Amino acid sequence: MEAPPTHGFWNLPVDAAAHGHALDTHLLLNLWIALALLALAHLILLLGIAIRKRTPRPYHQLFIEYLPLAALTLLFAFLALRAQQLWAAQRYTGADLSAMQVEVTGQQFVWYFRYPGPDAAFGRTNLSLVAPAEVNPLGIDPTDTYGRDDIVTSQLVLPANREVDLTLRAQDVIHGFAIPEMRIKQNAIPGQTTHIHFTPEIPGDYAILCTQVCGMGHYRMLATLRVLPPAVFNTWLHTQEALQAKDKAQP
Amino acid sequence: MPSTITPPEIDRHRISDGNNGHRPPTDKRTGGNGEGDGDNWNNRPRGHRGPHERISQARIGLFFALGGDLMFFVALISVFFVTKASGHFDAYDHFINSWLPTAIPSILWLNTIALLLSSVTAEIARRAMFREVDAMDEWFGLGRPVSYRAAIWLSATLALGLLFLAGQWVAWDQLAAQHVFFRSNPSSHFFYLITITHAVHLFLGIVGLIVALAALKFSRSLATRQVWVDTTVWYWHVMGALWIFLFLLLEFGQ
Amino acid sequence: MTILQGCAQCLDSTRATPPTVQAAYRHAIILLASAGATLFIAGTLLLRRQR
Amino acid sequence: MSIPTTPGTPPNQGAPSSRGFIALRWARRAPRAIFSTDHRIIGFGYLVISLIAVILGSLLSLVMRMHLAWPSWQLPLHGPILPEEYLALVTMHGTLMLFFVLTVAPQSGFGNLILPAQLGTRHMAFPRLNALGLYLTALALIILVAAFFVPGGAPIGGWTAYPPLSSTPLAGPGEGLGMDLWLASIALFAVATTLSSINMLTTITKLRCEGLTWERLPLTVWGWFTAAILSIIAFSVLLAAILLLFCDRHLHSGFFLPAQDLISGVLLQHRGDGSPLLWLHLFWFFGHPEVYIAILPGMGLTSMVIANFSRRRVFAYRLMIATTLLIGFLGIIVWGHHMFVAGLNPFAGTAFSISTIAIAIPAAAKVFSWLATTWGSRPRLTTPMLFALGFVSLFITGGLTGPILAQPILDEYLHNTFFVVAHFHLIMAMAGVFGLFCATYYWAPLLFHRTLSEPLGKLHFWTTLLGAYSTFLPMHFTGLAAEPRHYSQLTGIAGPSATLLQSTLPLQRHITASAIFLLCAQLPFFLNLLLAWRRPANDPADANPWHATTMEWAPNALNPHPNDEPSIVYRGPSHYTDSGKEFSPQWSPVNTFNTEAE
Repeated sequence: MEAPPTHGFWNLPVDAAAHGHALDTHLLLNLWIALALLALAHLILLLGIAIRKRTPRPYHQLFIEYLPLAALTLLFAFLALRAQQLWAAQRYTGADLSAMQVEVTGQQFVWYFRYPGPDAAFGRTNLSLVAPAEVNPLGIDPTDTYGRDDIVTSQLVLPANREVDLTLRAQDVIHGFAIPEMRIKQNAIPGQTTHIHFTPEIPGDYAILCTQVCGMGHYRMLATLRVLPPAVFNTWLHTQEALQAKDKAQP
Repeated sequence: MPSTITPPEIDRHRISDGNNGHRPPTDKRTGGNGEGDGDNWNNRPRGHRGPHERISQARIGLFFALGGDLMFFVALISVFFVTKASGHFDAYDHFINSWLPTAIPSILWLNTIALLLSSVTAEIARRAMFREVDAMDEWFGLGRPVSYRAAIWLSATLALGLLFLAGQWVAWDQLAAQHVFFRSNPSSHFFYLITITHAVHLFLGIVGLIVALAALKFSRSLATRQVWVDTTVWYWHVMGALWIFLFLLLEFGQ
Repeated sequence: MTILQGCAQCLDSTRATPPTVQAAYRHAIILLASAGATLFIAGTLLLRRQR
Repeated sequence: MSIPTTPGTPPNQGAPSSRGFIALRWARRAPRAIFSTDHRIIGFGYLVISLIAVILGSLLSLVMRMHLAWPSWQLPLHGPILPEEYLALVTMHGTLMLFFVLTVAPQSGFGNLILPAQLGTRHMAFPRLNALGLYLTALALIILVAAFFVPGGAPIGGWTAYPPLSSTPLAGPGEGLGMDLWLASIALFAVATTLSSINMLTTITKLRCEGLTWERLPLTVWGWFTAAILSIIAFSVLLAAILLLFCDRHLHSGFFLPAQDLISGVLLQHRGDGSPLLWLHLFWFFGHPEVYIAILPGMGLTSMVIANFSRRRVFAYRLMIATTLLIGFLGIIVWGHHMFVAGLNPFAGTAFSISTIAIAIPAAAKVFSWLATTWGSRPRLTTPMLFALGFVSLFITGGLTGPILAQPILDEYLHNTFFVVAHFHLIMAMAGVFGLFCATYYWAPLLFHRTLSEPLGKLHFWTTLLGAYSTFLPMHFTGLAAEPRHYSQLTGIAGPSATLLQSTLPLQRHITASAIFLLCAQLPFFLNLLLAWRRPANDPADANPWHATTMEWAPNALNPHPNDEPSIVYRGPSHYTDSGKEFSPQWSPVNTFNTEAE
């Protein structure tokens, strides 16, 4: 039985990443505060229209303008500060050195995922060598020995509870790489690499979306993230490596 | 307010005479008059409040227009700096920056001098518009010394401006002879982009000069002539200053 | 073994944006923002000054 | 020849008001009206342009909504909506609404109609420049709409036109000639708006009448002034960006393109290493102030209308001036919050986040002022007042999600989802449109010399408010469920992605139904205008039916006679006695007018 894709009053998808819990807490805090302020402001607006003050009194600008303003400033400062802490934890530093490396390449309208293989290094790529018909959609340079064992897949498979460092690239136009259940999103920009790192926690299949309009097929630039228990992942990876070795052995 | 001639009462209250030579233009700034009590708005003619208001209005419009222009060039210059620094890593992890500075043709120095000189002549023309003695002469019916004097200097400005544009053309020609085109290099993109957009602006200035000269010849209202000459010359000055900045950027900023 | 992937990111970080380019972006952002802000303030002061 | 006519009178004389005559009279008058430099006629011209654009833009959005909720639905006379057509609809809807409705109508349209009268002047500073702006805007609209009819259709990259998608025809249909037309249209529009803003700024700076000091200016004027300064700053940068993109498209430069780019199997090579991020910076440097250009005049009008019908002074008037300017100022330095996940340096993300959240403070101050002004005043709930209150409500609802999106870590989840769509439609589109409706109902006696029907106006207000909330509130929830923007279909390839996307479909259908309701709710408005058209003109004695205090309501302020005395302003706007029964208009040397005596 598949769980419903979203849950709760706010309709959020399940959170399956290590940093997702803190993010969700902060997001929900923000949403409830916004809802409360919304209700309060509308209450004041409607009450203010409905009631009739008997004797007009002079304005107390301090109490009805500056004090609430100061309170709001403090509230927003607090929220901003917490958000910056979470942001800094995720973005100010790169992934741990032991993090798993996967390269993500967006092109109209597919995602490709590349694992470095047993040598732990990605081979050079060259856009002029891109040949999807010859099973080289990323243009891996055949003269580079690092590239021989690189594994290219169309499904992102990751082990649970291990940090992963994604290198994002785009071949043609800007794409948006997003995994809602992992609470990550980052654009892939042609001509430059960007990094994003996270730790998947709960095994399962998750949606990968393109979130930056990239052409007519934008809506079907979807992929799947499969998070596996570590042991199962290792088996999968070994199978892929063996397949890759067999492919390269054949001339 | 110091006014050398106090106009008769009837002139002061005449409704909207358009300043077509009815009243003596004595205000040193613009030739306005009839506002001894400058703060009493009721004494100002209806519709427009005297020539000084008109010229200040034109100047403020010009200020905002040039503000927009400034942002246009600031955007270009921001991109200039980023593009200059940008590069990529090649297959061997060397950082490759493909920016090759474009050799600036030395004729640009001459052009710059021509433009500087044109600003001087333009300023002389602008000041000539506000010579009180000439304005009075015209009012007395002794010809049009204001227009005469300013037209000479404005024509000199026009000639120097055309010289500058011709010089720019020569510079583009020289670069083309060295096979440096717009598409050659990021730096040449910017050289052409900056010089051409500036030339377009200067061309607008030349149109302004021609209109101002036409106004000097045909307009009966001194205020109208003053507005055209004053605004065009201020525009010309700013384009000159902008050119100095852009030229220094191209010469030393690459 | 697949647990240790080595320092692929070390190699990769040199591919990322060099500090000079970062600085160029920073300067461009500051230039644009300050030019815009200056013009905004100048326009407002102009209104203030006229009467 | 059986019609009996008395000799000496030519035939046809008996029917002087026949339609043929009216058409003839219009045909004779039209050229003079079209080529007029009169700011009122220019203002009406701008309103006509934005009326055309808003009808077109709304119909486009309706087609989008229908397709999204029922993907197999066929557009009559056209057939099914293809994915690229859907994206073309998105692009054109955004462009029409943002540029030709929300920039043109409040700023150039009502600005031209009302601003000179509020300043107590009879003309704009540069009438011919003003007219030129109108012609260029009209030309820009024609060129934009033409993009639908060229091979490949309209561009598909959204109104933000991110390169490399927008820099080569290879990237998709509509990115060829369609994109060129889009660029030409927006470049013209940028020039037109700059000209119009120069005119407006100079008018406000120089042509205020006697006594109209800095603090006596109505808040509408402050809104127009700030929006005009922002226009000058923002549109110039947009023009530069468009020039650079044009070079990239046609002159083989690579300002916004990497050295190598592989699009549709074709390897494009350029000298140099440009970056699409540069376009994002330049575009959003324009794009964010643009949002304030759209909304600031509405904020000013809301303040004035609420004060007018509450019979109160605007609460904290000086602070409202300061916040208007502050919102404009901060608007210049926050553009990076559109780029948190676009490859911006994370430290820059923090800086932009802080400056963005700072805008919440002046915006909240405005809300407090509106709430405090109405509090306990028992305002007259006329249609313009209702629309002003609706503006406040939508501004609060849409505004509260602003600080959420300004936090980069939350934006990481919400970026480019329908949450963002909900946010900007509530605060900019709906609040902006409510500002426009408020302006139309409030100033109708001046513009048409007729009041609009109150019952129809109230029907229009309540249905529109209901439709707006019913359409855009649920979008928050589809956005929180991670539904991305710009998806032409939510059903597709099986897998977890399809499951996630399909989960929002029931809500989508509700949103589409609400959108249809929202559009139908506009019928009373057009009916109202039509009825007013046929009604006889007001009695001139009724020239100030709302008992307003600002200068445009002074006798004949909009149609001054050349021999009128120049206007003089004696006090700030919205002066009412505590009982609310007496008021002191800005133009009156006498202190009080009794509302009942009027």
